[in-house]
Amino acid sequence: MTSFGTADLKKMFDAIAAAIEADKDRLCQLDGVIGDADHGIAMALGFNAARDAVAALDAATVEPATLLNTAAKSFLNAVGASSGPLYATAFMRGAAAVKGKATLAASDVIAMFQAMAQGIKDRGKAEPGEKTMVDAWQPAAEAATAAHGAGKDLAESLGIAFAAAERGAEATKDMIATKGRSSRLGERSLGYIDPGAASAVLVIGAIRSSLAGYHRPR
Amino acid sequence: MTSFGTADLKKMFDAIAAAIEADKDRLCQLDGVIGDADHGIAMALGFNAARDAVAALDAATVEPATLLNTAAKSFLNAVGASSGPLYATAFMRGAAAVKGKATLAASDVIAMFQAMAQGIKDRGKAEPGEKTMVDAWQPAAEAATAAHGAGKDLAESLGIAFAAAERGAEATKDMIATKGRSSRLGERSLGYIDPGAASAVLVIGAIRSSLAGYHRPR
Amino acid sequence: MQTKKIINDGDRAVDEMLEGILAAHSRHLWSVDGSPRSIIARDGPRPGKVGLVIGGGSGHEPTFLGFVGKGLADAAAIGNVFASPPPDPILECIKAVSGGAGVLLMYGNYAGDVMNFDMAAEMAAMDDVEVRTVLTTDDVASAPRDQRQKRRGVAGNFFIFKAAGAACDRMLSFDEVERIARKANNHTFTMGAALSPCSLPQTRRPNFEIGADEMEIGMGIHGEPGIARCALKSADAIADEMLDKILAEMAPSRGDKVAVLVNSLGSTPLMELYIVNRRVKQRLDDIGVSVHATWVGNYCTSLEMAGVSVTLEHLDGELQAMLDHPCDCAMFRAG
Amino acid sequence: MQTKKIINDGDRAVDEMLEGILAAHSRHLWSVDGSPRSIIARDGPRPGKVGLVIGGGSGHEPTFLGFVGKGLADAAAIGNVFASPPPDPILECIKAVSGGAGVLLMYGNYAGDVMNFDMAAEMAAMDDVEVRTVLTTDDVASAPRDQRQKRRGVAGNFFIFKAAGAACDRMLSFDEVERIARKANNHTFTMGAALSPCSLPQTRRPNFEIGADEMEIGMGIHGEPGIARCALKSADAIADEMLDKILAEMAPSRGDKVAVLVNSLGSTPLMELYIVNRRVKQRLDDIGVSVHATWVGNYCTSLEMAGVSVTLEHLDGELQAMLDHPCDCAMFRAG
Ligand SMILES: Nc1ncnc2c1ncn2[C@@H]1O[C@H](COP(=O)(O)OP(=O)(O)O)[C@@H](O)[C@H]1O
Ligand SMILES: Nc1ncnc2c1ncn2[C@@H]1O[C@H](COP(=O)(O)OP(=O)(O)O)[C@@H](O)[C@H]1O
Ligand SMILES: [Mg+2]
Ligand SMILES: [Mg+2]
Ligand SMILES: [Mg+2]
Ligand SMILES: [Mg+2]
Repeated sequence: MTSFGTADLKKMFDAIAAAIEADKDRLCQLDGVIGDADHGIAMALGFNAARDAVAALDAATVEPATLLNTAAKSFLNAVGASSGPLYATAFMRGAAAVKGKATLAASDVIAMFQAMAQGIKDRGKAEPGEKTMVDAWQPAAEAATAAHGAGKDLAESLGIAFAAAERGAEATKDMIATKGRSSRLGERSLGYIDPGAASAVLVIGAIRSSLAGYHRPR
Repeated sequence: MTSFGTADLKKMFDAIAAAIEADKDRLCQLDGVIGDADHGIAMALGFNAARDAVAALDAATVEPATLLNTAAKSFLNAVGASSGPLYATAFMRGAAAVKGKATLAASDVIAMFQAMAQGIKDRGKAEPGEKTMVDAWQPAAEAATAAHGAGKDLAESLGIAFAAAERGAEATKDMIATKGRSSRLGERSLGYIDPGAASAVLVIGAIRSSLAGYHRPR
Repeated sequence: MQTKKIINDGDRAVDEMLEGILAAHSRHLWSVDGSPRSIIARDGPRPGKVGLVIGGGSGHEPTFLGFVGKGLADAAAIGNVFASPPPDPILECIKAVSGGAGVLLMYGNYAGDVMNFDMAAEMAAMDDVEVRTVLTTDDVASAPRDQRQKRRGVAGNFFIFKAAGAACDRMLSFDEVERIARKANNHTFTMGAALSPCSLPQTRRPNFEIGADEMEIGMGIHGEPGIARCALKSADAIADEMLDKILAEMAPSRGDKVAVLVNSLGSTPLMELYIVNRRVKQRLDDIGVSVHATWVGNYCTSLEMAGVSVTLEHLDGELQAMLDHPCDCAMFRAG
Repeated sequence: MQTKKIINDGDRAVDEMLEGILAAHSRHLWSVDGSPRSIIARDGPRPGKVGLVIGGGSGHEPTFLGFVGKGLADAAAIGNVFASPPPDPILECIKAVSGGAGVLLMYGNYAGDVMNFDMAAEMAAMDDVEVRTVLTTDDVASAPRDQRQKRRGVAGNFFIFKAAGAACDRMLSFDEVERIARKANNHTFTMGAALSPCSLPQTRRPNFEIGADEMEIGMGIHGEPGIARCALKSADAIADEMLDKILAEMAPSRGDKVAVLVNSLGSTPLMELYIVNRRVKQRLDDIGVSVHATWVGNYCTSLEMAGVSVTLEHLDGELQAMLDHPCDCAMFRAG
């Protein structure tokens, strides 16, 4: 299939929520090391709320942009914290990028993906290298856009994006946090993966698996 | 030697304080099971204070009764709790029993010992069988008086008293507390030695060892 | 391994605490010269007023000395941790607050406290001060109903002292003060549950053993064993168990009023206490009993013990008036 | 093994706590219809008065909602445990307290709170409510002196909110309220030390690891790592370490006045806090700084975390007047 509708995006949120729920404890533990140990809770709360909210929408009449805005609002109100505004902004920007479209072509998905990453960056005012989820989202978005521009199909492009996200998250180990709760740790934040970057990998992986039909080998 | 002066009683308080200090933790643990875990602290505080107070007295001019009253007051003010009034009353009664005497004959020591046990009983209004220190003190005092009345010397008499105290303390295991902090336990106090009875054995053992020259084999 | 405490020397902890308290609350409290364990209210004691002296062991802060002040207790005699004060500091308190109208001694019903306070009362009588005693016995878990006089005094002290202090502050006669104090005690019911032990500053050892998934119902505020061990229950189940026992004894009628105290035994945080209070209110609403006032927090603690107690005071017009009577203490204000 | 908590359901803990709080404090507090996490003062908000909205994550009780009431904050927006509230409940608070003279948002300086409160402020601006923000940054351990704006807001909130609330209650202009709020923040310095972790109701797992004989200096009130691990020190040594850092920044002169807050991070009992206060007072006496007022107890907690924080507010005439200004909140009264 080459185009995606509201029903597909519902599946996407199912996939993200399932992926986060599965690694909830690991995310809390990562956050426990350099933060306040609740990232897994926040992400699970947020994506469960988003999944339930979009599940309640009528796929026949509701268009993708509306679904994404619904996801944004429900995620935000369930969570607050840092992840709330960051992911809510991501989905609102994603919505703006596909406004008015009844179904999304591959290029729309790439545009949505790019807009989400930009939204996170704008909301958090973080640059790459500050040890945040931006270090996973930005390289992933850039890689997806470049690959697709170079003629790769959506599956390949999202696969490349996912690999870039994994590398970016891994790289946060060697960064000193300068944004977010960990930013007061200075040197002491070295050597640990940023929990938000780790969860971004899960989110991006779930987007890929649901939209590009790729399923990670267990 | 057959008579005891103020200097000997100072040694007696040294011996008691040392014996309690050595078993302080065990007494706290016993009290932890059926009380509030502080009996060793209270007894150590009290007898250290008594030892220091009597040590400061001039053995040449101060008579035994004054020494015992000094011990009573210092023990009481250092401790409070249950042990405070009980042992303070014991020593005040002991003082009354030897009032006016410059030195104590064996019979005076027995009388003092008897008066101490009676003082504890009067202050606490406890009868034997209520799982308190009375269950060690009363049989010990009765045994000492009987033995001495039957012509045994002080060493023998206090040896018999000590054995009676040990049996009495051991017997508290099978008693249900009806006085003191443990009295609300009912059945649940069964099977445990009463801490006050256990410390009474130490006190009586130290009195014996210091006045009757008996030293418990280590 | 010793438990962690922010102290200097276990044997000095009580005296250093008192220094810190007087440093913080010199506007409310002073201590008798040469008797630092006798803490007196700056405002409160006065000629013609019945004096109220409370006291007991340390480790229950803000009980006792937090409740010393205008409209509540005139003085508190402070003992070592979990140990009654000796007679001398109690006697000093009695002398300091005596206004010629008599002095009422109020404290929890424990063998050690009874012996020491009674000795102090005898000494005071020799100085011609009329002294009477009202023991608090609010802990329903500590003895059967027909042996109320054997029960321990625990967090309900708060309501009982408050009633007596208000009666004193209103310059009522000694007989009236005593009557109201006894009535408040008879109208106050507490039950507690402990989750984890505390440790004495001197031993730094947990004062009882409890399983990682166990709780103890009816645990005393000195860690004395309670009435039953069981698996840790939900907040609602714990509240229900306490209320079932309390309400069975209090037997309120529809339309009756109560005051509520949800108390932390030390380390249990406000979040958990308020979750318990939520259930307490539900239960009282269900039987048509209205809550006149509620206090939630650390009122009668056992150092860092984890757990909660629930106290209900069954109000009538008189007890409600005493409860609403203003007081201004170092650690507590009302009205 | 899960940590012990008196709760029903970890995911419902915050909402059940709020129910219990409203049940206990309905005379002081109400919550916005359809927005139960927006807690408003019954008395306080009024036409012509600058509105004061505070807020942040749960788990710090009595911060934040305990400080909502006449003379202090008009409303508090409550988030999940250790998580900023989302914009909606914040916006509801702003609307509920807006008296036409502007609304001041005050909260601790955390990335999550900043993002959510800023979004709420943008929304309020669209409704033509003038909103300004003053972040609290009193935690001296959380960033170097030259980066004060990066520091966390911790227990010093108490003094900073108090000053702003008093300024609002005196009907001062928005500019004046903002100036006083910023001044109070700049005059307030806090440092904390943690001995043992807390655990979130949802995970029931200790939120950090610490040795049985270790403490952590500068630990954040969400269990964020601090500046150093070390062996547990004596109360005096801990107090000295905090005061050395605080006084070096505050640089008071002989004769200056300060207000003191010795705060429990949750499970540390009053006995230990007062032992710390004893040392604080000694140190201030030594340098001729006088203590205008002292508060000791649970003011800004991290659930059941063990530890203490010391806060000093460097007073001038204006800040002292704001501190002495009466307030009547659900969990705190002064003046
Ligand atoms: N300013 C920011 N920009 C981008 N990401 C951020 C920013 N601040 C925090 N984050 C991300 O948020 C994550 C923490 O999220 P979470 O634990 O849910 O919130 P909180 O820190 O409020 O507990 C961090 O690991 C980081 O990746
Ligand atoms: N009424 C009493 N008569 C005699 N002995 C008593 C009485 N009450 C308590 N005791 C003794 O006191 C002991 C406890 O002493 P201690 O722990 O020092 O005091 P507290 O119970 O106040 O903590 C008990 O083990 C018991 O032997
Ligand atoms: Mg976090
Ligand atoms: Mg004891
Ligand atoms: Mg005791
Ligand atoms: Mg958080």
